[in-house]
Amino acid sequence: MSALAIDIGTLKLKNPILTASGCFGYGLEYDDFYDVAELGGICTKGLSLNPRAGNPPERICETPAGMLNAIGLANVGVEAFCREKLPTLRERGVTVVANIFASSVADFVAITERLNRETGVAAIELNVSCPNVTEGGIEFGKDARMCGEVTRAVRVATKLPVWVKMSPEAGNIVAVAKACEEAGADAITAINTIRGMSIDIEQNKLRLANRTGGFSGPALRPIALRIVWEIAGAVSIPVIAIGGISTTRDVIEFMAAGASAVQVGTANFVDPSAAKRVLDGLRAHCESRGVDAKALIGAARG
Amino acid sequence: MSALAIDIGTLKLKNPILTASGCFGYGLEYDDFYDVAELGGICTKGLSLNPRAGNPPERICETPAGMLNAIGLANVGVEAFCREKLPTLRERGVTVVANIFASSVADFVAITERLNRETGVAAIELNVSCPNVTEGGIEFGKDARMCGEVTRAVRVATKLPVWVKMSPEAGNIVAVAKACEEAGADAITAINTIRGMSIDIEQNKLRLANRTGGFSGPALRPIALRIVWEIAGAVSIPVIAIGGISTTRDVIEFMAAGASAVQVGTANFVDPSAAKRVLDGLRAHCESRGVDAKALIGAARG
Amino acid sequence: MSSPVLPKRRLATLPLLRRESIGGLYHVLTFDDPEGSLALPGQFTMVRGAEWGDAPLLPRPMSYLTAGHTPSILIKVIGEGTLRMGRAEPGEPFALLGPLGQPWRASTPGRRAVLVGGGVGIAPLLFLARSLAGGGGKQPIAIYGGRSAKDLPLDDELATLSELHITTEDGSRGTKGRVTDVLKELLGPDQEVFTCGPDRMMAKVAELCASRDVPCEASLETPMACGYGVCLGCPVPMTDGSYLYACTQGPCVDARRVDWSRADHAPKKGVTLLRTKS
Amino acid sequence: MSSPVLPKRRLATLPLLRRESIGGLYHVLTFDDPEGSLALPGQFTMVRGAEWGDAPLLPRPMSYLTAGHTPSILIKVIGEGTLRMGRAEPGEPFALLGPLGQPWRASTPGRRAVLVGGGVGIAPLLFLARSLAGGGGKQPIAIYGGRSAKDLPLDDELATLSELHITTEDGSRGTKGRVTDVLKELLGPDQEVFTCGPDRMMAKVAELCASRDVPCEASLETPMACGYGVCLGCPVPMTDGSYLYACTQGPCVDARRVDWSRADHAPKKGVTLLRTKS
Ligand SMILES: Cc1cc2nc3c(=O)[nH]c(=O)nc-3n(C[C@H](O)[C@H](O)[C@H](O)COP(=O)(O)OP(=O)(O)OC[C@H]3O[C@@H](n4cnc5c(N)ncnc54)[C@H](O)[C@@H]3O)c2cc1C
Ligand SMILES: Cc1cc2nc3c(=O)[nH]c(=O)nc-3n(C[C@H](O)[C@H](O)[C@H](O)COP(=O)(O)OP(=O)(O)OC[C@H]3O[C@@H](n4cnc5c(N)ncnc54)[C@H](O)[C@@H]3O)c2cc1C
Ligand SMILES: Cc1cc2nc3c(=O)[nH]c(=O)nc-3n(C[C@H](O)[C@H](O)[C@H](O)COP(=O)(O)O)c2cc1C
Ligand SMILES: Cc1cc2nc3c(=O)[nH]c(=O)nc-3n(C[C@H](O)[C@H](O)[C@H](O)COP(=O)(O)O)c2cc1C
Ligand code: FES
Ligand code: FES
Repeated sequence: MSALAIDIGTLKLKNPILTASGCFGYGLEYDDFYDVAELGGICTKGLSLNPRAGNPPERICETPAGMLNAIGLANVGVEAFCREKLPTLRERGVTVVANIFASSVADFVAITERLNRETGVAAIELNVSCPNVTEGGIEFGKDARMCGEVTRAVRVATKLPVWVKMSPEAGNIVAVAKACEEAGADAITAINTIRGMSIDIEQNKLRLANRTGGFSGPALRPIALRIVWEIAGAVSIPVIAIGGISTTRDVIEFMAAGASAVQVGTANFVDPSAAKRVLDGLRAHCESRGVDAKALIGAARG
Repeated sequence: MSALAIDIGTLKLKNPILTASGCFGYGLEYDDFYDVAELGGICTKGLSLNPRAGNPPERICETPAGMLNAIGLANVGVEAFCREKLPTLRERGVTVVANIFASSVADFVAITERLNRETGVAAIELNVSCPNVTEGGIEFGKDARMCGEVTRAVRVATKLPVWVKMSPEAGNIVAVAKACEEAGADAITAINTIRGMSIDIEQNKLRLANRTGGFSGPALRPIALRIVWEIAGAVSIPVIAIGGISTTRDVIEFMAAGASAVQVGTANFVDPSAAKRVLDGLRAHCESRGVDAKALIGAARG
Repeated sequence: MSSPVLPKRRLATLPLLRRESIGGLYHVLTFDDPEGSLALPGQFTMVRGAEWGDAPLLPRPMSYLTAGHTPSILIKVIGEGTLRMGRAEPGEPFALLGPLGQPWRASTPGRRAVLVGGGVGIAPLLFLARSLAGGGGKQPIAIYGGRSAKDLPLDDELATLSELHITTEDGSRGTKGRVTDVLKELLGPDQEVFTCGPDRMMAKVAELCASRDVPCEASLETPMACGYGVCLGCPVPMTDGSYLYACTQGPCVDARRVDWSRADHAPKKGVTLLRTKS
Repeated sequence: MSSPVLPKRRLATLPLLRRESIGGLYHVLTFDDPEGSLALPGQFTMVRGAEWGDAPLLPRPMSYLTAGHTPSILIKVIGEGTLRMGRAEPGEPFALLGPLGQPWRASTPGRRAVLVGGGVGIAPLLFLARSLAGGGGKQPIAIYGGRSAKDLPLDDELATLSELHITTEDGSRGTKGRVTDVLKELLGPDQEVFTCGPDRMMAKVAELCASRDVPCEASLETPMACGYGVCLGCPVPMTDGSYLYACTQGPCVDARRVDWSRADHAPKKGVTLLRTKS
């Protein structure tokens, strides 16, 4: 009977399988499929200070082994989340990571302070890397100094663990990750999407109303793996991997590269039980090898 | 009868279909398949001042809808190219774009001067964005100042058109492209590969001896299209698109985004006649719409 | 979001029982579902070949044509995914996620149902017609339109279930013109309309119904990634300025709520290279 | 690179004529090629399902088992591509690029051929054995090894074409042990060896032949992207420090030229999750 528990700093996760922000709603849409409390955790849709309607359609389109999205961070806002979603999640014993987004340091802090008033939030994930909003988002994520600043401000504003989510579009991602570590981040999550585009040649128009959209899915995996490898070699805090993870093999691959845990994103669209499926697969793998999940971390780093 | 000819600055191409460097050898491996002189042009494997053996195996591996390569710029060197490959290409009337690589400005110039002594070179493409070599390569490509410097040095060293090939890993690609334009580049080619990684979980080892490899193929297309769109909107010199192009639809899509021509890369591995196939498809498309190829450029930019 | 009365959703891997090629680009795919699907008319399923691998990646939303132990869908081949479906052989496993979304609302006693459809939009309307026939109420009127005679899949079955009026733009069958030309004549105050088809068609139908104050329910079509409410990729603008998420709050909605202006920039299906390798 | 005498290469889309499942993970795929393949023993083809779409992307290198109007390959299912091949039904179109690479060099008059193979490495050796039989020379010796009795695909046909010696590591058939244990005993000065199989096996065979000064030809296996010499993805280190490109300068090479040290870090095939979705 292998142990699957993983420590992310002071936070103990049941297992290394989480779901990625924006790919799992608020974790309340899965009653017909499985009990999400079984997962290591879920990351909420990105929460902003005020509700956001999001971008006009089309918001998504498919690409080879991947997809583009420009949701524009449509969300109910942190207040409604705390009132309407969190209580149920808390009851059910779901490990909730609040993914938050703002276009100013002050707003990042304001959202954090609202979350401080609640129990049942296990960690805060800073989305400083959303490619689909004009201000804030990716611009923060590309700049080590700004990322450090946001991280530090949130760090001092809360006792909760703070995770910072990296943008793959930063010219020097390792520098950004290190700046966040120095600023007190408890973990680095990588990666967010890379901006892509698609054109409908029948109509000679861009497929997405937002023009560009974030590229995700299996196609993104080799890039994400390289970045996770680079960051895990450069920081001493845990790295949580995201990017095209859809099978048990992928989980093992990212952990071998140095990830302490993973997040399942786009794969949830293909199979609502994707995270549960890879969790079961990981358990079976660990049992068959007679190892604990911890032992998989960095296995390929030699 | 639609006209397919395209002007890249002073250079007139038969048509907008070229083949990408490193994905077409030296253009002499296709006798069994078709006459490469039909193409708008071919870009040679990256040429260095001296021959290079390249990286040890494994050099390649497959990823979802794409692949990774770490060839390490194995090539015969500019001297052998001019002696053994170029004469045949010249005879056959092939439009040859010499893709060159060096780790110093001086060497870029030295290769250029060697090429100046030959006839039958239509243009020089500067690979300042190879992800698979330790010095030079991608570091040049990420830095606008260095790219401008290399471009200017080669620009003054030759009468041949100079194309500069962009790295998608630059934090600010548009700035790099503009710097190259200011430095006298005749065209921008985009994009080169993005570094990726893959791990063999049975053996817990990296699949590529070079650890990382350049990510290419259809999976890369949406990222390449976004970058081509951004660059085409920012510079006034022609942009030549590369990235996952494997069907006629893809050619039309990149041209609609603002590309004046395209290069077919990884698709050649799946079908040696890929470039000829999309050329025939493009011709048929233009005829059926009764338009010249030129008319497709920027069609989606409104 | 989805009201509690709706049947439980599940992802089932089901073998293809048969594929009937019914002319042109149309096929009916029937699956073998021992457990049985409880889908209601107007609901849809996200369909994906279990052996497709990494591409095409996303499942394709398809309205149920029938439910039960042999659930079926009507497909039109327009791209990579439907091409594979239109090529599938019996025994090939498919993953079906469903039933999804809001079904057609119950018909109002005393009102005669008028089904207005175009192309594959006929699938959810046929399902509805069958259940209305079961209900024993007055036989519905159906107005079914296409560009030409070969764009009217399953018209024969529809004829057995309704008072069927056919329109074609080229006049190769039925009335020359559009469904709305016929609807204009037939539409009465004691009726209610259910429509599914191209946006432009539904927009005109909705407008006509609104002008005559006749209830109209429309089934929306928009790209979807997840189909069950988590990606937020399927918003449809409403007249009140809000977005309705077609997969969970739709696809069937009161047509009066929909901001049909979006129909203006809907795909003008014209000369198209099939969205696949060439 | 590839010498002028080699047959013209072509990319042909050929329907699968039949797939014979021959036990375990092994299948023989036979294609219908009206034009006919002129492949020589030891040459290979890059094989890809014409309907695979964007993934898996690259064609898979496979040795010809037979050529002519019904070219065939022997496959072992190990990942996504071979899984699809092992599942293909007659009629499914495949793109075959070939014939590619350097064939086995002609056998030397006066020397008896010894074919040493393991697993699917038997395919090019069977093709060779058949052509030797046609040549009318002395019947070749064949030493064929596998982990167990079920790892010896097509041993029956090989038996009809050679003096066959079988070895299995678990002793479930033939001599318990490795092919080299038998080769040690049989290898004589007037022989020449042709070998294809796991790197570690070929390395030992090459070493033994070198020590007895017997000519040895090996067929190399390495990942390939293009298969025809343009990607430079298939280098194999030579003893002189250079790289040999397996697709055009190989796969068949003089074993003495190969730096077999690479065999040490060759995949130890052990407990494996099949390289596909799970
Ligand atoms: C609720 C609902 C019910 C539907 N019912 C049917 C039906 O019964 N029969 C039928 O033939 N079609 C139906 N459609 C449309 C069907 O989903 C598309 O035709 C199909 O997804 C096209 O896939 P493709 O791979 O062939 O095309 P591609 O163009 O290759 O698909 C690329 C991407 O765009 C999406 N897409 C392309 N066209 C459409 C479209 N018109 N609507 C939604 N997504 C699209 C695909 O799902 C995929 O994600 C329905 C759509 C919705 C939203
Ligand atoms: C010259 C030559 C001849 C061959 N002849 C045969 C044969 O007759 N029968 C047979 O069953 N196999 C043969 N192989 C091996 C065969 O090419 C691989 O087993 C096959 O490519 C695996 O593909 P996959 O998608 O199932 O595995 P995956 O692991 O999913 O493939 C992923 C990628 O790795 C490559 N790859 C994986 N394993 C190998 C390997 N062992 N060798 C080369 N590339 C690999 C694939 O081509 C693909 O690009 C030959 C290889 C070479 C180089
Ligand atoms: C539809 C969609 C919505 C997303 N929304 C968010 C978000 O609100 N906040 C965030 O940090 N990341 C968001 N992401 C990014 C994912 O969390 C993840 O980083 C990315 O998709 C890569 O992982 P994947 O390939 O497994 O999907 C979103 C991704 C998708 C596809
Ligand atoms: C095997 C391989 C070798 C390559 N070698 C070179 C090279 O020598 N010089 C260069 O500028 N680009 C090189 N490239 C990059 C391609 O020219 C092209 O920019 C990239 O592959 C993206 O296009 P694609 O997706 O169509 O392959 C190479 C790509 C591959 C796959
Ligand atoms: S399709 Fe994902 S929310 Fe509607
Ligand atoms: S496989 Fe491309 S050069 Fe050998």
